[in-house]
Amino acid sequence: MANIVIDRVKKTFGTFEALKEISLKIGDGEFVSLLGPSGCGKTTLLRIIAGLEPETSGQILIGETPINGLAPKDRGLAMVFQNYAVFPHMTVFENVAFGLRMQKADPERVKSQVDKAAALLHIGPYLDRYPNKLSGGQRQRVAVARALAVEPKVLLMDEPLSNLDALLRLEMRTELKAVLQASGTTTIYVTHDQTEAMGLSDRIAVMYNGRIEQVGAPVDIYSHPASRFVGGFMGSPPMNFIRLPVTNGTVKLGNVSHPVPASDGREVILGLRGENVSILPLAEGLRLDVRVAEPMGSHLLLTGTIAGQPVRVILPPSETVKAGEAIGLKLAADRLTWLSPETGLALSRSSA
Amino acid sequence: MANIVIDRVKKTFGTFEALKEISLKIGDGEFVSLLGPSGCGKTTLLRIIAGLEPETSGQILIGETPINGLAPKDRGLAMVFQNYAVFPHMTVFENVAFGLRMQKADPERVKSQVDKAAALLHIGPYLDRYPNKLSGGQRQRVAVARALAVEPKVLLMDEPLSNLDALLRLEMRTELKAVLQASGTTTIYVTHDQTEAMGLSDRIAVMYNGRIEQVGAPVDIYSHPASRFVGGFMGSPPMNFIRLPVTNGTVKLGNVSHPVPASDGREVILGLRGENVSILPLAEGLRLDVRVAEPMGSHLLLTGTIAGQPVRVILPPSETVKAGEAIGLKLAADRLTWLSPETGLALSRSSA
Amino acid sequence: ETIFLSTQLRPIEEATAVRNVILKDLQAPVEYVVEEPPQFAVRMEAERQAGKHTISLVGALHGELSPIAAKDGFVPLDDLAKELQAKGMPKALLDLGKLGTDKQQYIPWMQATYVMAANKQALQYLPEGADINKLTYDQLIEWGRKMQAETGQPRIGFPAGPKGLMARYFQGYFYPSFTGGVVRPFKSQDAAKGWESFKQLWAVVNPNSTNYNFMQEPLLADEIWVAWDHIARLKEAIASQPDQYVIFPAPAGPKGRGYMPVVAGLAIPQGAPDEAGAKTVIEHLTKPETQILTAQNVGFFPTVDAKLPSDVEPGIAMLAAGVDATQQAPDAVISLLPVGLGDRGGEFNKVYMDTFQRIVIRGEPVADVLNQQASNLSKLMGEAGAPCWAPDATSQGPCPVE
Amino acid sequence: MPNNKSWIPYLLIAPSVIFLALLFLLPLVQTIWLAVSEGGVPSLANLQTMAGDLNFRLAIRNTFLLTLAVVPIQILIALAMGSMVAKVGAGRETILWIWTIPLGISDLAAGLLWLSILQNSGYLNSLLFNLGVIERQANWLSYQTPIALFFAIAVAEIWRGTAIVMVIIVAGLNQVPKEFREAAEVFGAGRWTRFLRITLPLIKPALQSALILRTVLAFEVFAVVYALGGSNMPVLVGEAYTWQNQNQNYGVAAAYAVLIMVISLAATLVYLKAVKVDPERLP
Amino acid sequence: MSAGQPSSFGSARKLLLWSGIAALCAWVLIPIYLVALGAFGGRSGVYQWPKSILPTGVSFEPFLLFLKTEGVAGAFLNSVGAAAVTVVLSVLIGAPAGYALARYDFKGKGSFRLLVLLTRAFPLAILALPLTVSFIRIGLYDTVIGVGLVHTILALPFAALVTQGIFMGVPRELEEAAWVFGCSRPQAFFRIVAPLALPGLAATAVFAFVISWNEVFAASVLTVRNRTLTAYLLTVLAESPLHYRLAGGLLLILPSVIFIFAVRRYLFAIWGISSK
Ligand SMILES: Nc1ncnc2c1ncn2[C@@H]1O[C@H](COP(=O)(O)OP(=O)(O)OP(=O)(O)O)[C@@H](O)[C@H]1O
Ligand SMILES: Nc1ncnc2c1ncn2[C@@H]1O[C@H](COP(=O)(O)OP(=O)(O)OP(=O)(O)O)[C@@H](O)[C@H]1O
Ligand SMILES: [Mg+2]
Ligand SMILES: [Mg+2]
Repeated sequence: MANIVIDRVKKTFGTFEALKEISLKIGDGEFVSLLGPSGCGKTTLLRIIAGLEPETSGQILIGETPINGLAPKDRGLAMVFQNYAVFPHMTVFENVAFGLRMQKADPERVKSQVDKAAALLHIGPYLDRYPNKLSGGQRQRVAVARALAVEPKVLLMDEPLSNLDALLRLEMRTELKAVLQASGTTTIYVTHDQTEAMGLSDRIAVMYNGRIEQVGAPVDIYSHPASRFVGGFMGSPPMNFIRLPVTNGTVKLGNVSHPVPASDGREVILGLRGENVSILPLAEGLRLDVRVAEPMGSHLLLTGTIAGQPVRVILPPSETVKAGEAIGLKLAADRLTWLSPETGLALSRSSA
Repeated sequence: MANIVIDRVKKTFGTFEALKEISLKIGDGEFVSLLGPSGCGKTTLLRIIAGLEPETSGQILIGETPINGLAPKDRGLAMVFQNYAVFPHMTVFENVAFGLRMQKADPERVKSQVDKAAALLHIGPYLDRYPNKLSGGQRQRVAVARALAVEPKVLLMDEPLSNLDALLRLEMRTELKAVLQASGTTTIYVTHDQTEAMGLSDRIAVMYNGRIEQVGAPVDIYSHPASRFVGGFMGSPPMNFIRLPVTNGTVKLGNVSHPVPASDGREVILGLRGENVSILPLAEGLRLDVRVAEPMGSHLLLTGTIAGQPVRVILPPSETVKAGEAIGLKLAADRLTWLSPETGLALSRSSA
Repeated sequence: ETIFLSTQLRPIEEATAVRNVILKDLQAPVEYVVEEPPQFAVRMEAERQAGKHTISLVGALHGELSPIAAKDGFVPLDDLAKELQAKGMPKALLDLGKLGTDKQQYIPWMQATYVMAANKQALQYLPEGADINKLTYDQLIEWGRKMQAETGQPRIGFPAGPKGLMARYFQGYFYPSFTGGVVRPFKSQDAAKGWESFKQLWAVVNPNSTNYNFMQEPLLADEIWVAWDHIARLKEAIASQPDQYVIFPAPAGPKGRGYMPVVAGLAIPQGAPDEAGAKTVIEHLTKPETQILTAQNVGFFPTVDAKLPSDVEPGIAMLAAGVDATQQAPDAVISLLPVGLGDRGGEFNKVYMDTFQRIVIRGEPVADVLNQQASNLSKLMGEAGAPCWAPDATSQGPCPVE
Repeated sequence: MPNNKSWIPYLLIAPSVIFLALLFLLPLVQTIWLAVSEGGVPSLANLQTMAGDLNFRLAIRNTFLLTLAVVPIQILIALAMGSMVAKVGAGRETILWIWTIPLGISDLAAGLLWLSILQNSGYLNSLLFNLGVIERQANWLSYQTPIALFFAIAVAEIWRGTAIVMVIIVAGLNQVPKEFREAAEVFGAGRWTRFLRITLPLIKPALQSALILRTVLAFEVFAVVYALGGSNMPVLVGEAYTWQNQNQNYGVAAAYAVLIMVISLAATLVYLKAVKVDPERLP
Repeated sequence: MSAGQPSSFGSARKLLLWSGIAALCAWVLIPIYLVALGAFGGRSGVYQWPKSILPTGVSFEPFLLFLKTEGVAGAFLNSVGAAAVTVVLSVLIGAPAGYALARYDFKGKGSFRLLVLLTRAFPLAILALPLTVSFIRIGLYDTVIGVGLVHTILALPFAALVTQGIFMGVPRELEEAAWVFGCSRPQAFFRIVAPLALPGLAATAVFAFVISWNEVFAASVLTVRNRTLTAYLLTVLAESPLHYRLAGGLLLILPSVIFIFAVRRYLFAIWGISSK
């Protein structure tokens, strides 16, 4: 059993609060991604779990046993460091084999494990090079291989694929997923790539300066952000936020009016994903004044304003819209998010 | 004038050919991205241009003057290193100011420039911290700021945003673009993020182990890859490649048959972007057997087979398709790429 | 300004005394610089080779001057010598200053010798019938045995350390006393007997002796009670606790009571920048009154006949008495300092020290060692071409080893 | 590094080369000539005298034994000091400063210092005496107690010479990025393995320098040995000095010096091979 | 930067650590304390048996005598001068050499390293004769500069080797970055490499100072009037009573200890060097 319980963990550097009361439960074999802006505390959290940084307060359990003050080596986990930390004085092979050697694994096992990991990450050809003769991405892959080779109960990865090209990244991603699922490894995965997070994770935890803003299944988080920050942070282009006046419990979008939940009669913020729209004749739809129209290949990106507020929407590539013109939009009613202007938190779901 | 001419530049490490006769012309003030798989020679090329690595053969000119053997400092360029290389013994401020100090810029200028760069990269709050108290992304931004602060004629960036979150990346990207355009800086930009490359670049150069496979405007490269590699490398999901028999100059897709250019009568490879399709009744369209259907929020990703060959296509999120069923596809005739099975190179454009 | 470089009178108080007392009423400005013998030798050689000189006057031991004289690095001082002889400096002494050449290489400056010192606690163990001023080797051995038996600790000490003057003991005391010679009878029967009894003596000598350089320290530290050494190297102990110690002559052997005078000389290097100044300094230092001053302040004795006043401090007086006792002893056998060895003086010492090492410390068979060392010795004498000196009978050509 | 600027290294070493050539090589050559000549003509006389000398074998043996005994222990202590102090936050500098004090003590002074502890009437005996372990002054430094003497000298040398190594090693340790140690720790390396497998290899360059310097110095031990051991424990440099100063035979002295030089250089070469620093393995 | 493994600080281990540190400190300090005892204990103190480990009759007389000895002041200045020359020269000459050894592969690298080592592998006193001769000829005889030069010969190997070791630990990227941002190689060296190698440079300085300060033989052969303090005192001391010599020894270590104290901060300067 390698489920992880993070209980009100705090971390302060001097006066600066890097982590403010983080709490998070991760099931055995679960794959959880940490998403969050640069500097929000992701690495710090991983380092605390790994035991490299002492928590200022709070408690962490791995499989029921509290691990506070336990030496990293006794926590039975592996980690991929954001800055690789591959050993410059060891060949790639030795680097990857390191964890196993520490476990006094017998030579055959070492060999086979290393080869497996190396194959997985396509670093087979470099096994006997020294890291400083490797490219950035190759080093990064060495770091990942080193972590996989030991088949840890718990695996912490800090932006493990950030230096790989899209294609390789995609491939790595799927293979990682397969391997980790097979081995039932509990994984905490820091990434900046949302599609990565979406594709890989059972759950995603969105962090925002030192706090966890929302934890949930990828799609939930994507389509039902718990707060304005999450909505704005997830998805590119980010969710659009449009302040709208409420008139007796509803807001008017074009010529349809939507009921808004528990609104106190003044204003609400509409959270709108750029892709949850389709074109209508200008008269029928919600008016969008198009500023820029960028054909992005897989889709058409429109930047403009609704009710004077900036928005970005996505249309199928087939549509033809010119900059400067105004179009009408139909919003997918069941995919709208309503937020309170004061707290920036989501109001209870607009649709059942 | 700071146009760059790279003329048959070669680089070998021992026996290993990292760069094989690279030639590339970059106009003054142009923004060129280098895309390519990990280990294909991007960093090496930048390092050679910067003068950090001696080229094995070939020549480089910046603004008409050959710079072979010129010391890095005399090449009037700045660089963002893939692994930051921020100076650990200087505060962030001193790091960013470094280049200016080297130019003996007067204090006000230093101050203003640093503040500008810091503001641009949101590292204002950390100006008097030492790098080892910064997060990965923050360090990376310091590295970028350091390069921008000097307002170089030529700017080399090696994955400068790889450690930033999507949102910040997006923002940085647009601002970088604006700044660099304004200052007319000639930029070579190594990235793994294709949308980044697409959004930023005037032209993209796709590298593949030590060679430049294709140079061109983003959209061209995307929709008219010069080779199977480029097509497969660009775009996610990558372009689909489907071997099809040619019958008297045409191939049959569903119940329409397309003329194929200069085909010698045996087989061609159809390069198909996943998004250049739409649904038809099974009878009318090209048959796709759906294996997996993943709703990705902004779109629906279908994985399956056409004529027994694996494909991934993208449909609007609104479509509802179940795994296991078979659907018919309509292909956007003017967006298809035809490649020769032998050479893997594109055959002359299918549409004018 | 005359620079006066000396290997003598180095200790702080003594050097200060030289500067502020002994050289005080000399008009010409003199800079008194002290130097340890090794550096002294190197410097003199260097200046000689380079042919540029800063030193105008040197004061050093007979043995330290002889190498330089051998490369005739000194200005002959015969006229000065004549004057001094006229003023009553013993001819024998002056002749030492010729260092076996026919010119006066240095002017004798100060004299001293080696004596024995005993802590008064030791006296109670003296073998009955032994007169401390007429001590024999057998009595000394007996004495040592007693002390060791009673106090559980060997109480006799010799300066056999790297900087110690043990070699002089063998050349000036041991050999003359047992064989009546130094070089000639080196491997004689007498010598062999002598070594045998010295081994007995050594059995009751503190083994740390091979670390001792200056006997005053182990004496003061109470590590040992009976010691042989140069008076300058006993002075510290005697002067600090005059009533704690007695001074007496070295023991006598079958052939008498060997003793060796120590002479420090003054010489002027060839090419000295200020020869005249140096001469005046020499004249000043050899004035009887200066010599007395010197004796009073630093405990070296005059080379001219000058009576010490009665009011010298007790330590010095005791030492002086000890020296007198030695010289006046009826069975005294004087052993002069080696002359004509040139720069081989060191190796000459080495012969005796190696012999000691092998016979006494490593217990090798006496006869063999003596034979081997004897051949070294005669080779050495041959190369140096040094004729015999007292107490050895004079020789034509190099002094032979019989 | 761009090695196309091949003249740069020569420019960098030029000053030292010139300096040494002028001030050192000249006298060195003269001295070597002195060693292998006799009266201006080449001869092995001096070398023979040296080899035939009573103390020659002893001196070599002692010098080697001493080096072998002292250097490794110094390295170990220094490493221990280095890694200990790495775990200290406040007071770090003070501790290190204390540990470096012996560096400031000349070998003459050090010899004196240990003499005053180990001589018969010294502090060690006093202590033992007061504790009633011994009832009379015990000899530690006499020729009759060679073992004790050897240890005494070794201890004094270790006391005196560890600081040098420590300073070099600490300077090296400071540079090892902590991320490597952390990585090792996460992958289950205990303190020891971490130290042996990560830290040690990463400070190899510093370690090598320390080893070489320390060994060369160890072959030069003299003052301490003579202060404590008197003539009981001949060592090479000591013999060289005796020949030059007491025996006034510069030829043989030079011969000894040359021998010492050859030995130290040999040792150095061994180290350069053994503790090979491979630039491609550095961060 | 919290070095070490804060998380795994068992208090038992902490105790162990501190007792170890304490032990080592004692090992260094006790002998010095005892010398101090001897130095201050006066004549009776040094020769007393059994000696007491506690201070008995404290007397400053030897020290005062030293300080009163004429020429001590001048000698002190000479020492400082020589040491300064040594420190400056050995760093200026040695560091570049160390840098070359650390960063470049060039023909003759090995032989150069050996040449540097020669200077340490050869007992200086044996060289003293020819050295002095040539010094007399060039006119450096009896000058502080001359002494400084000889001491530089002694210090150079430390300078070169130690800095080499340290320079090797400075990541190249940082230097490259400096070049790209307009540093000439020297500039890059002084602004980036040197600060990061500060511990090594400080160590070099310390060694240079200590070597120069403690060197006696050359210092006394090469000078007549301009003796360095060490040479001056030690010659004077050689035959003086024990407690004088102890006092002298103690007096002589003070300056180097103070010097080390002054530079200790640089000696152990730490940068969180990190590759990415
Ligand atoms: N010093 C070296 N010695 C030998 N091979 C090297 C050296 N440096 C780089 N290489 C090899 O050259 C190739 C190109 O390296 P480079 O760093 O340019 O790749 P890259 O395109 O930057 O990859 P990435 O995107 O992963 O950074 C890689 O395969 C790498 O292994
Ligand atoms: N040693 C330290 N001292 C002071 N502040 C620190 C230290 N380490 C990190 N911080 C601060 O703590 C915050 C969190 O750092 P952390 O490395 O966890 O961010 P992150 O989420 O990993 O960011 P990134 O995605 O850029 O790596 C940052 O603002 C950083 O400046
Ligand atoms: Mg991070
Ligand atoms: Mg790269």
